[in-house]
Amino acid sequence: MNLTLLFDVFLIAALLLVSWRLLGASDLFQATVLFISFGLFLSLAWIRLQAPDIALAEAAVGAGLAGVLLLGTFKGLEPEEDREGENLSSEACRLDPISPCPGRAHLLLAFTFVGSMTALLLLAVLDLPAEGDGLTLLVFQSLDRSGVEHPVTAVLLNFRFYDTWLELGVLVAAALSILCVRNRLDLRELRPSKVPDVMLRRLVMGLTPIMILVVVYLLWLGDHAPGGAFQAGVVLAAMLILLWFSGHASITSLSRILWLFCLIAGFAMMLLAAVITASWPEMRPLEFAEEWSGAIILAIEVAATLSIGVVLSSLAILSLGAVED
Amino acid sequence: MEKFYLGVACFLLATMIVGLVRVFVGPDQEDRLVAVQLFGTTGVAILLLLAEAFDASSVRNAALLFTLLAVLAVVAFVRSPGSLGEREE
Amino acid sequence: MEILSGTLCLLGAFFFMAGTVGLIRFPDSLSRIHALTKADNLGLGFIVLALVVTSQSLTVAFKLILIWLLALVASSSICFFLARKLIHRG
Amino acid sequence: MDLSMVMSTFFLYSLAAMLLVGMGIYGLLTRRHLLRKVMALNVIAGGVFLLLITTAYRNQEHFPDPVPQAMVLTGIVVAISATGFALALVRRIHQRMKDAKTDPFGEKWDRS
Repeated sequence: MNLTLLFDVFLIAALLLVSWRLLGASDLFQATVLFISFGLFLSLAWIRLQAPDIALAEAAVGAGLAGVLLLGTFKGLEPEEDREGENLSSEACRLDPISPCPGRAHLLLAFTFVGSMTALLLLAVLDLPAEGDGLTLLVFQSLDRSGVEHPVTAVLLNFRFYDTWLELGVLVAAALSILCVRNRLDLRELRPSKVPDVMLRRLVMGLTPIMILVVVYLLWLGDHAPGGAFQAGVVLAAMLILLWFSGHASITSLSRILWLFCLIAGFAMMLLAAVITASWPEMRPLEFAEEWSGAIILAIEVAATLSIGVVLSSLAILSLGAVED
Repeated sequence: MEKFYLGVACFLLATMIVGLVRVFVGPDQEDRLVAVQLFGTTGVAILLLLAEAFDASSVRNAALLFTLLAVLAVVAFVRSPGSLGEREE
Repeated sequence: MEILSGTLCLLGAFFFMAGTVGLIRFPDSLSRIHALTKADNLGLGFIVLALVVTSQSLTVAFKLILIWLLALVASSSICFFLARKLIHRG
Repeated sequence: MDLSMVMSTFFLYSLAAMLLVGMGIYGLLTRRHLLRKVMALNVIAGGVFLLLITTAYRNQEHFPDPVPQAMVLTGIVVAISATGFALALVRRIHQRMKDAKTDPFGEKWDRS
């Protein structure tokens, strides 16, 4: 039997099994833990499908950030008096006691809806042409004019500049709206207490320099190989969260102005690039001159890394920080 | 040799699927987390083997990220419930 | 070299299998944690070693060993944290 | 690489992506705990990303299509920030529910 096919079958079986149990298991903690392994299997799938950029991002997001967010929220929701109670954390409809538990008719209706939708999607996919280059050729033809050597980075920061720009806008919006939800003006009230855990502090002190090194390495790599601002930003966020967990001030010591500056750095840098190119005489807006595009992309990438790191770590710290009473 | 590496990777993937049983049955929260920790290490091994089999060096960076960030979820788990940042454990 | 690499690889796979068997068969949480720290570090160690002896460049070998060292640190501290939590809970 | 191999991989993974999306939507509709709904949304996102990446993988002649890959990369970061926001909302709703239980006349609800 073909080994690659065997690998595919195992991987898909694992993915489906994990997501089925993730949604079906009665124990919520089990679902949370399974979600972490879901990220792991997904990133194996990205490697298999030759998308190493995505695998890097998924490794950082799935193994690191998503786990922190979900486990932390789970711990926050767990009632204090029954910390280990499997039954309480289970399907008990504590969060929405007003609506009734779904009846058989509800389930049947949902099943029919989902079944027909999956069938329709399947038909649509089967209808796709078996071959087709998409935009690959176009990207490779214009690659030497883009200022970088790695096609995915070129698409992100040159050819489809708007997407990335708006994406950073979404990040800023998420950070600001989470501030509203938590009733805060900035993060300074969320200073961590001194943790007496020597082991944890030592571990984090050891890991931090390596993480900084990895952030810089990934950023440098984005120019010519899989890597870049997104992956570096996520690792930066993980580092800031880990520092905060071990009792260091991390980003909670930033003043409001400084924090906001980090928040919008990426978005503002892209806006700046747009304004400059628009006011350049013989260029159209967002058209980079060839000799400058490498430098412009690097500046944007550094700013975007900072923004992504600060926004994601603020999201985690804000949603895990103590509930105000 | 590529075939061999791929075969070992398949075998490791199969052990991961078997190991999922421990996540399903528990019974303690720690058991489930330890099982996921084993998945993490197995996943790193698979990534390294695939890097060799597909001859893609960037896969090793993904493995590096996995090992680097493995502690994060567990640290979130062992901190005290609901009071991160203000109370002691 | 290839034979050596293959043997080491199989040895690593064996340790991973042993770890999984321990995870499934051992009776209580602490012994399961114990089984895992041994098994997965050794398993990853052997696989890293297998890839190091066939690796073409020094940077690749260095990166592989770095990954293994990081995994050692990560998995031992994770198991320490979890075991401590288990014991404190009683 | 052999074209039929690529096609079978494409069909396998796109089938998996469809099933993931289906399961995710079903979970979103039927499960009641909000944390689980957030996870279901993430499963749907995973399925969509998987579909995009498999369609990129189809173009084997030169290089997998970089445009869907870039889109998925932005998508992953947006998904995690949306998850963070959703979890903060869940936490807030939970807090309000607890307050409502200990304080059935809803005096706390007017504050803040």
